[in-house]
Amino acid sequence: MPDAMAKPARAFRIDFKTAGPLVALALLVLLGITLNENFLSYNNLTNVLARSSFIGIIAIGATFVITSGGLDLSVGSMAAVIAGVMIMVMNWLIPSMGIGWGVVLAGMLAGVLLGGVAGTFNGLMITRGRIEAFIVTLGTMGIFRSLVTFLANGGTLSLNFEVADVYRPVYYDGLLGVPYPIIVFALVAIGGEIVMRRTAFGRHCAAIGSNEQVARYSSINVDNVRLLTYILQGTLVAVAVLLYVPRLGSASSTTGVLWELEAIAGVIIGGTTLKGGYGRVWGTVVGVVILGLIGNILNLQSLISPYLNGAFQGVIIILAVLLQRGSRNS
Amino acid sequence: MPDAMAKPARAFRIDFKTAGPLVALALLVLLGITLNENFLSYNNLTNVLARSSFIGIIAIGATFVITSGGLDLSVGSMAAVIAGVMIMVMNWLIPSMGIGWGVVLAGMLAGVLLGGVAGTFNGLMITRGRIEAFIVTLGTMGIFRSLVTFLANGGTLSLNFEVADVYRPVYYDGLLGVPYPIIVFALVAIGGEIVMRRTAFGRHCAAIGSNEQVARYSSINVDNVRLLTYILQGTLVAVAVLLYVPRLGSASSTTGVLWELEAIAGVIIGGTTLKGGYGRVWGTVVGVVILGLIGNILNLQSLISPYLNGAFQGVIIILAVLLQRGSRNS
Amino acid sequence: MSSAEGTPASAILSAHRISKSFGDIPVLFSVDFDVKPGEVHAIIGENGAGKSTLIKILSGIEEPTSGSISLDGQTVVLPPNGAAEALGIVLIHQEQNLAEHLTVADSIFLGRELKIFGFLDVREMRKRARAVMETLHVYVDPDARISTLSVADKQMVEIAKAISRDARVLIMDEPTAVLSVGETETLFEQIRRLTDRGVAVIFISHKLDEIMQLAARVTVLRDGQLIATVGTEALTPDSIAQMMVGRELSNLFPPKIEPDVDAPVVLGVRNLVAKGVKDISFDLRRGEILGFAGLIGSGRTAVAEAVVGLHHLNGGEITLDGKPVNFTRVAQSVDAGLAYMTKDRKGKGLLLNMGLRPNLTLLTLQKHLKAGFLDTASETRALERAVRRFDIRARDASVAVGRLSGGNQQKLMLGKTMESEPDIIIMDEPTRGIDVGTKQQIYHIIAALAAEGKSIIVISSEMQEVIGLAHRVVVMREGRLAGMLEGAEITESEIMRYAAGIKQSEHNERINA
Amino acid sequence: AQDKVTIGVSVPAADHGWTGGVNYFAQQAIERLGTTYPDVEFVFASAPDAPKQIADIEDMVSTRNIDALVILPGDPDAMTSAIKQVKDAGKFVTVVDRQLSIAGVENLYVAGDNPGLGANSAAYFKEALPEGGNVVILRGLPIPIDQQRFDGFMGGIEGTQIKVLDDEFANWNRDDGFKVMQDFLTRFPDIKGVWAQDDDIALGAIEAIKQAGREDEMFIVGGAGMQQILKAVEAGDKLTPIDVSYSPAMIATAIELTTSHFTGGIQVGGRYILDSTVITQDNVGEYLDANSPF
Ligand SMILES: Nc1ncnc2c1ncn2[C@@H]1O[C@H](COP(=O)(O)OP(=O)(O)OP(=O)(O)O)[C@@H](O)[C@H]1O
Ligand SMILES: Nc1ncnc2c1ncn2[C@@H]1O[C@H](COP(=O)(O)OP(=O)(O)OP(=O)(O)O)[C@@H](O)[C@H]1O
Ligand SMILES: [Mg+2]
Ligand SMILES: [Mg+2]
Repeated sequence: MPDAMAKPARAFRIDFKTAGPLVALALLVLLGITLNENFLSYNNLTNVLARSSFIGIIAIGATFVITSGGLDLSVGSMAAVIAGVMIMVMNWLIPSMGIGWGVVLAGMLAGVLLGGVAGTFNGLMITRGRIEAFIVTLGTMGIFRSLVTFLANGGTLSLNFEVADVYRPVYYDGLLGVPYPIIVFALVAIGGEIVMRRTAFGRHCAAIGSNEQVARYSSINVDNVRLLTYILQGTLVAVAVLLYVPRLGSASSTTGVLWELEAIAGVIIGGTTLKGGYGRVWGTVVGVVILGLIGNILNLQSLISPYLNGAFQGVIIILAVLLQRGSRNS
Repeated sequence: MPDAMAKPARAFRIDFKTAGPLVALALLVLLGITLNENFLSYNNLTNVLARSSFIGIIAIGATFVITSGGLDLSVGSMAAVIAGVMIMVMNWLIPSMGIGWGVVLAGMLAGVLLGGVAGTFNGLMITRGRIEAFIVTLGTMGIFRSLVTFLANGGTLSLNFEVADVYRPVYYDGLLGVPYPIIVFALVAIGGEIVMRRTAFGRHCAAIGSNEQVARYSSINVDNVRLLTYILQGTLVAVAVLLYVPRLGSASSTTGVLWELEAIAGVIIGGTTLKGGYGRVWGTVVGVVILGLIGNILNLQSLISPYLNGAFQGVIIILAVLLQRGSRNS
Repeated sequence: MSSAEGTPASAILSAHRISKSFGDIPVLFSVDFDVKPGEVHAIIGENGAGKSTLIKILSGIEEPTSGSISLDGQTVVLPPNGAAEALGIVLIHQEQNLAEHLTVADSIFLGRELKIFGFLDVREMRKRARAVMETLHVYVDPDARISTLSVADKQMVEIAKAISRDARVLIMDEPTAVLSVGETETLFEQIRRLTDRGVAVIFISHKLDEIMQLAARVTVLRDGQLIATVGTEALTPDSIAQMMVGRELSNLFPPKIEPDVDAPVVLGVRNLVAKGVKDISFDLRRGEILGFAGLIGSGRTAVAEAVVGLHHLNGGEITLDGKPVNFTRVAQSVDAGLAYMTKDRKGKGLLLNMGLRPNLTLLTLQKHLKAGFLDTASETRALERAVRRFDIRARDASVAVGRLSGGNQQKLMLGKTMESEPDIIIMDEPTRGIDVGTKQQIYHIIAALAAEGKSIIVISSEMQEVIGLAHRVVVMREGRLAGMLEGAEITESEIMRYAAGIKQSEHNERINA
Repeated sequence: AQDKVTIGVSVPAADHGWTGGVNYFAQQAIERLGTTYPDVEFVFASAPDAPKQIADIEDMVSTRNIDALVILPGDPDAMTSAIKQVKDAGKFVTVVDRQLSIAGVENLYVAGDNPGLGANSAAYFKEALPEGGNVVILRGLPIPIDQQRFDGFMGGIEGTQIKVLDDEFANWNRDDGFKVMQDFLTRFPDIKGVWAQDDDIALGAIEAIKQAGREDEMFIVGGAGMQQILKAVEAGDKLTPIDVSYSPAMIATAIELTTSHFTGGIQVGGRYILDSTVITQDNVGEYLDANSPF
């Protein structure tokens, strides 16, 4: 008897919470279709997905960090510094290695290493230094940003054009018509979802974010798991940059500005709790795609003054989350 | 034996946590003195304090919001839109009211009202709409920013020159040699500290941030208290703007950019917990002054490449908080 | 003075001359303790005596200031943070220790997830979780989130979590504090099953009959000192109580003073429907103590929470002094003189990171305002009163409440509720985790309040408490009133019969008519 | 040539005074030309950063079928290859203000002269401070344009007695201009000239100088021709003797030229460099425009 009464209410709530971002996404797609017949074109959709892939990959890392109760504000600056160093490494290796994939691969390796190191640094300061994640990553945000400005001498670091030509296909080509960035994004998303749902690490992230003490008493090495989330975040930033560099071929002090906000927004729109304890990777993917679509839809029409783009964006973000809350009060 | 051993450690820890930001502040002042003999000059100190007053007043509002477990990312954009509207209102009233304090007071009133309304809007969306504060204020951040860009037509809204002359003293003059912004900042700080420590509202904020359920079971009207923190935040943003407008007499889409980050950073450096439950207004004041001094010190020396300003800032912020954590591990 | 007569050779886990101080406050003084395979060794003592601290040391959660631990006769330094589970030492904490966002199955396997090929074997974990829960006769969905469970169900999850581990030494810190007779019985069955397999069990409880029933030996602590370790067969509940408290404990319950027959009904509830409540009606008269009994999850808490305005009413009517009321916020019921004390002191009762003073006055801050500002001196006076009245023992008032012993937290919560000077008090498990000595005091306080003309509802899973205190008893079952007992009808067997659904009552209809 | 022509216009977001002007003048031009030539449709977008701007032009190509693109690239190096793709797709490309990192991509280049802005400012400093003297520099953001202007200025004063005491970034922002100038004034008792590189910064710095009561000791040169500064130049304010033009209206010129490529039947191409002219009290009249928000 009690079950009979309780069940429908519960099922309903869960459905709404789960489907919320999907509903918002569907509504946005509908809006896009009515605004422009080219919206559903293959080109437009791959464009949107491909360019959402940077933020998307970073946001998947952020999902783990946030689920375990942390925060990383430094991802945008980190992306800039990784891009800058990758470009410098590649340019510097050309005389010895010549133009070709060798240089590109060496640059990629350097990028991934640097991402891991940067993430480790954040993670160690937070776990061993016991400083609030907000403060540590606010600090490193400034440090990384300065570093890239310094390396670029206030200007832009540009990849040698011939190497850039070798590297370009990594962004612009694809497999079976699906651009590589989308493929990588999808792989990272699937991997992330599996790690979150189906590994002890994912479970431990949620436990730590929900109640650190409980996790500790369950003999989870809280510091190590936390540290790992930041290393993962750093590495995924690097992966995103591997796709970013062939698109822009340069890095400057303005690279990646405000990416952190966008990544966090994607995570939260996707249904992950900002205070930790519950996270879902697929939600993040939906959240990031929603953000990408908003920008795209704004470009499909000329009705809204471009000055009001931000307002439109803001309204959609709030609405997307409102949909998830739909039945909370009932 | 155990007593004798334990005692100093404990005294040490408590002192450190409390005094942490003060120690950091003292060290910064020492650094400033060694770098430049004018650092301690009356002019320099009043300059720094007066220009810290905007962020400071906003950060005091943020202390309440954060203590009760919330977050307001929209304060910077809100400041811009309030400044813009104030200027428009004053310019618009000149034909009917003439140049004089009447116009200025009307503008001020409009500003404070708008701040209250904007804060109420944020608060209602969060408490009645049950949307995460992060999302709501990220949304309104975009909305407010767009609004001011739209109102200024992408450019700058400038206050009529004659009215600006009437209004100027509010920033540049003072009482007994203390500039008004510093006086207002001090009054808001003292008021804030009293409200936080000595009123039911302050106690309720901490209770809600500490455990919302307990607060609810203790007959606290959680939603109303939350709502009030956002209204207070909005009003204090408006107060800050009242001091900001007479300084340069203009507002544009760049006004207040990143103020939210600076305000939150000041709050956290001051020792308030980002997840809520504990807040101290005097700490916030110290935190904001630390941030102001960092900028000042950077401008007073030529040793550090300006490219590395951000790195210096980041390092100091981390160190300032590290000082508070000093003996946590022991 | 100590008489730890256990032969160390046969003990699995033993402690030698353990002392512990928190900061400069000593909590344990040179305590010896041991537990043998297949034995249940109980620890008893007043609130704050150091029981929880001792077993935290025995499981590596806390480090002793001095003294040593040996496992299988070998002196060891236990690894911190529950890592001692790997050595077979499993602890159920006094305060519930579950992550609210996780599911039941997640929680049971947290920290030792089952894997296939490196991935979580979710299906197997769910299956086993359901199986363990079934051995405890708890039928919650393994995929239910902890946050949706009742306090008692959470406790059962904790127990399931502990017994599903490969324990050699199972330590339980007041596992039965929120359990009713039925659940306690199931738990004991499981404990006996484990001891038959040679598991050593350390058991802490303030319920002396449980100790008598379960334990072979009892260790008594007082103020951090080891008083004695003795075999249970040589003891009676009275003699244990005397050892604990250091004085004679006669008459745990004060004599019942029946309310006047014509005492007015102060609280009337008619056909109440709310979350977890199907349909219930009852009256509370002035000067009456009304007991609420039932199995866990029978909806007693839900009734109380609906009455005070914590939950939305889906139907029915509530009257206060004859006037219909519909509280939507707790503040309204408190203002009307109706106070509710939750049983979930950690989740809903106390702010663990704050000191005693702000916790005590949180419900009644309005009383401590002077010209609109908080009057700390007045708060301090209130705290001093409450400390005296409820015998709250804390190092100093500034210590975070989360660091108080469980019983002292409970007493503080009692003090907090009483601060509002209510005319009607609903107490949910009022003596949860409180030692017999203080229990007696509290029972006397409750009886005195009733004698003064206050009306009290006592929701309790401790049968003796309901029987010993209440003038009438409401027995609930599945969100409905199963029976209403009065006078001589109030017996354990009668309550059980209604609670288990063996007997149905016409009282419901009678009242409705 | 065609029945219906669509021209995409992409500019950086209005994140400081000058880009605000760019947005304003672009939309003015679009409105004006849109009514003059009903067959020309304009698609306008402004983007806060390079990835967004690339996204904008991708969308213009794939969903709005543009025939021509007028772009003021916020970060030209980052956008070169994306713009090249537009060109490769057969569109007419006009690049404004900022040089792409490879030559020959654009059909038309309409540009201001950043090094010239620095050099012209330097020329005035040389003239105003023949005996030399102490100056401070308030720079913009650490991006290439800033570096070009800075290098132009430093090259211009090379070999003179003019001594640069220090330079700091003021982020093309009034508030930061105010702060940095306040601190320079605290630090240096003797300043003869201030080069602010941008009028927004200059406006902030002027308030700081006035607050310190040192407006008689020094002069300040900004850049870009903001109305508020031009009015002061017109009034003969000693503090702001001149300004150096770097008009955001160049975007309008570019849009007009591109439109006439399609409507006027004339082939437009090549490079149009708009000088960074020194604006003095004598020629300020040409630059004043009461309607400009910039
Ligand atoms: N982490 C801590 N910091 C400071 N004091 C503590 C801490 N933990 C326990 N104490 C103190 O140690 C004493 C013993 O506490 P303990 O929890 O062991 O009591 P207990 O016997 O379990 O009592 P109860 O029956 O109430 O649970 C108490 O005075 C308590 O305040
Ligand atoms: N927050 C909640 N969300 C969902 N269901 C709940 C919630 N709280 C209680 N319930 C359900 O409502 C019913 C009544 O629970 P309640 O805790 O009131 O029972 P109880 O008899 O007071 O329990 P106990 O015997 O432990 O005091 C149970 O089925 C319980 O699972
Ligand atoms: Mg310098
Ligand atoms: Mg205990």
